Amino acid sequence: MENYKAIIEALILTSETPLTLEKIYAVLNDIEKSEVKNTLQQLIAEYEERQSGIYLVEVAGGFQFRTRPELSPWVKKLKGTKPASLSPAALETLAIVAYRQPIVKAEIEDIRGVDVSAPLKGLLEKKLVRIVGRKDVPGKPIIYGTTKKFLEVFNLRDLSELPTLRELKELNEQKEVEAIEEISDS
Amino acid sequence: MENYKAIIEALILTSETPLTLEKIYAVLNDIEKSEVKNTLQQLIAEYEERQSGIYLVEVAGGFQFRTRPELSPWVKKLKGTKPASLSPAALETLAIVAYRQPIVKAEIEDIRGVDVSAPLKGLLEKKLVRIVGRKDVPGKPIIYGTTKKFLEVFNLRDLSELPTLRELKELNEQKEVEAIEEISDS
Amino acid sequence: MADETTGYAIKLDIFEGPLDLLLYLIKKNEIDIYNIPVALVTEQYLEYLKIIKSLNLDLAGEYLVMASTLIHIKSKMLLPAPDELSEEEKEEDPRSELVRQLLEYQAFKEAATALQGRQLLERDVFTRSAPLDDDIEKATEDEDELIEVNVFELIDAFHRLVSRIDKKEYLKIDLEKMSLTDIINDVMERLNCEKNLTFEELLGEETDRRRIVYTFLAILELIKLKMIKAYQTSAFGVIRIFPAVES
Repeated sequence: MENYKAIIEALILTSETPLTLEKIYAVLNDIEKSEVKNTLQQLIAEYEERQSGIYLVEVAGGFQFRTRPELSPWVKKLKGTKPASLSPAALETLAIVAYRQPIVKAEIEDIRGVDVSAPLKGLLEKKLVRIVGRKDVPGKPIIYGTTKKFLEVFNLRDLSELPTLRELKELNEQKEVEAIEEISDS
Repeated sequence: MENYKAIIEALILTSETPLTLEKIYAVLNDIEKSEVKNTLQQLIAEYEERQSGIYLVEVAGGFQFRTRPELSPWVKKLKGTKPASLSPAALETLAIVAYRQPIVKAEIEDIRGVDVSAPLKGLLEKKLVRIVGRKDVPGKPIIYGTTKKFLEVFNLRDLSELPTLRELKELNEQKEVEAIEEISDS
Repeated sequence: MADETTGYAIKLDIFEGPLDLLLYLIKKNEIDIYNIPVALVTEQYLEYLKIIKSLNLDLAGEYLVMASTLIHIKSKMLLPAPDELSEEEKEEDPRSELVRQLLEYQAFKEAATALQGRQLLERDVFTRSAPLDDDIEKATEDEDELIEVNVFELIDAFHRLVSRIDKKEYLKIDLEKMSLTDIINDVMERLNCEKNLTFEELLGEETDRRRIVYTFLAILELIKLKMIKAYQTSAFGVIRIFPAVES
C-alpha cells in the first residue's frame, strides 16, 4: 500500500494554489474519497499537535501550508531582507543608461519608444542611476549616468567589464562548415 | 523564551530560496549561532523521523523544504508539465564550468573540442551560469562561473560537494605506474 | 540547426564533437586509450565523416581539424622505428596530447552524467511554489535595498531593445567606448564636487599614457555633448573646464 499521507503532504507543499480535493482525487485515482478527507484531517491534527511554525489550513477551497500568525513579525523581518528584482521596464531603461551614458531622458525614450519617467524615477530611488549634470541646449535637459552602487550590484570593477553586444552575438552564433571535400579523399 | 524552532521552521517555509544561516541570524539577532545550528539539526532529524512527504535539506548554502524524491511521480502528475531538461551539450558545458571555474569560453571549447556558444547562452539564460568578470589578458575575455541556482538545482551544499573528476585520479595513477616502471627498469 | 531547448538536433548529433566520436570508436574497438592504434582509428574516423557527408548533414569545422590532427599523428608514427630513437625522443609519443585531451573530455562527460544523476530540483524533488502570503507585506522600504539581477540580464535586455529598433548606431558599443564612459563619469563626478578644473588638475598624478589620452578624449566628448564648457584665459594659458549648466 502507498503512503497516501506522505503523497498528499508533498502535493500540498508544491501546489501553487491551495490544493483542492478534486486535484488530489485526480492524482490518486484509486483511493476512496473518504480516505483522502480522513488523511487530510489527520495531517491537520498532526501539525496542530507538533506546535511547529507551520500549520495546514483549509483555505479558498483547498489546503495550504502557512506560517503561524503569531510568527508574522519574524516572517516580516525576513521579507525585509529579500532582494528586490527589477521590472522589465526598469531593466531596459537601466541597460540603455548603462551602455549609452551620459544620456538624456529624451534619448532613452527614443530608444525604448515609450515614456520612461516611472522606471527612471525608480532607478534613481534605488540609486542605480544618478543625475550627472545638465546639457547646455534648449530646455537644459538632465543627463543621467550609472552609480557606484550599480557597479556593486552587478559585481563589476568598472563599466568596461560590461559584456558587449558583439560578445552576446558571438554566443548566438554557432560556427559550422558544410563541405568536407579536402579530407574525404586523403 | 521564544520558540526558536517554530520561528526557524516558518522562515524556511516562506523563503523562496534556501534560507541561509546569515538570514536567520539577522532575523533572530539575540540568539547564539550555535543554537541556530543545533535547532536546524533537530528540525532535520524530526522531519527524517516523521517519514512524511517533506524533508528538510541543506542546499546551496541554506536550508529548504523539499518533497521526497520517491514521491516525484505524484508531484509530476499534479504539475502536469514535463520538466525542461538540459541537452548533453549543455550538461557537459555546465560540468566544465562547475569544475574549472573561473573559466573563459575558449578554455571550455578546448576541453569539449567544439564551439560552446549555444549551450553557454542557454545556461546563462537558465541562470545556472553567470558572468563573473573579465580576464586581464589581451582581448579581455569574459569569465564564467556557476550560480547559487546551480547548487540549488543540482542539490549541492557547495562546490566542494562535487565529486572528484575521474581523469585526475586516473592520470595520477598512470603517472605513478610509469614512475614504478621506470624504477624497476633501472 | 541544433535547438538548445529541446536538445534534439538533426545533424549527426549522437556525437557531441570529434572527441566524443573518437571515444566512441575507442570503446567500439575495445582499444586501450593509452595505446591507440592511430591508423585504424583514423580510417574509421574518416569513414564516419564520409557517412555524415553522404547524408548531406552539416558538419562542425572541429571535425575536420581533428581529422587532420589524426592524419598528422599517423604520419609521425610511421616514421622512424622506436628503438632507433634516443630516450628523450621515445618519451615524446605523438599521441600523448590527444590522449590527454580524450581523458580530460571523458572525465567531464562522466561528470556531466553524474550531475544528471543527482536529485534534480523540479525533476526529482520539488519545493514550495505558492506565492508568498498576501497578508504579509514587505516590512520596510529599506534604504539600502538589495537588488537581485545579473549582468547577462542587462546585456540581454539591451540586445532585445537594439534588435527591436534596428538602429545600427546603437550597436557601437565596445570595450573602448565603455572605458571612455568610465572616465567621462569620473570627470563629471569631480566637476560636480569642485565646480571647475584644469586639465592638469584632472589628471593629477596620473602618468599612464592611455589614461591621459582617454581623459583628453573624454573632455572633447563632453564638450561636443554640451555637458561642459572649456575656457582659456589667454592664448597659451591654462584651459579650465566648467559644467555647461551650473547646478
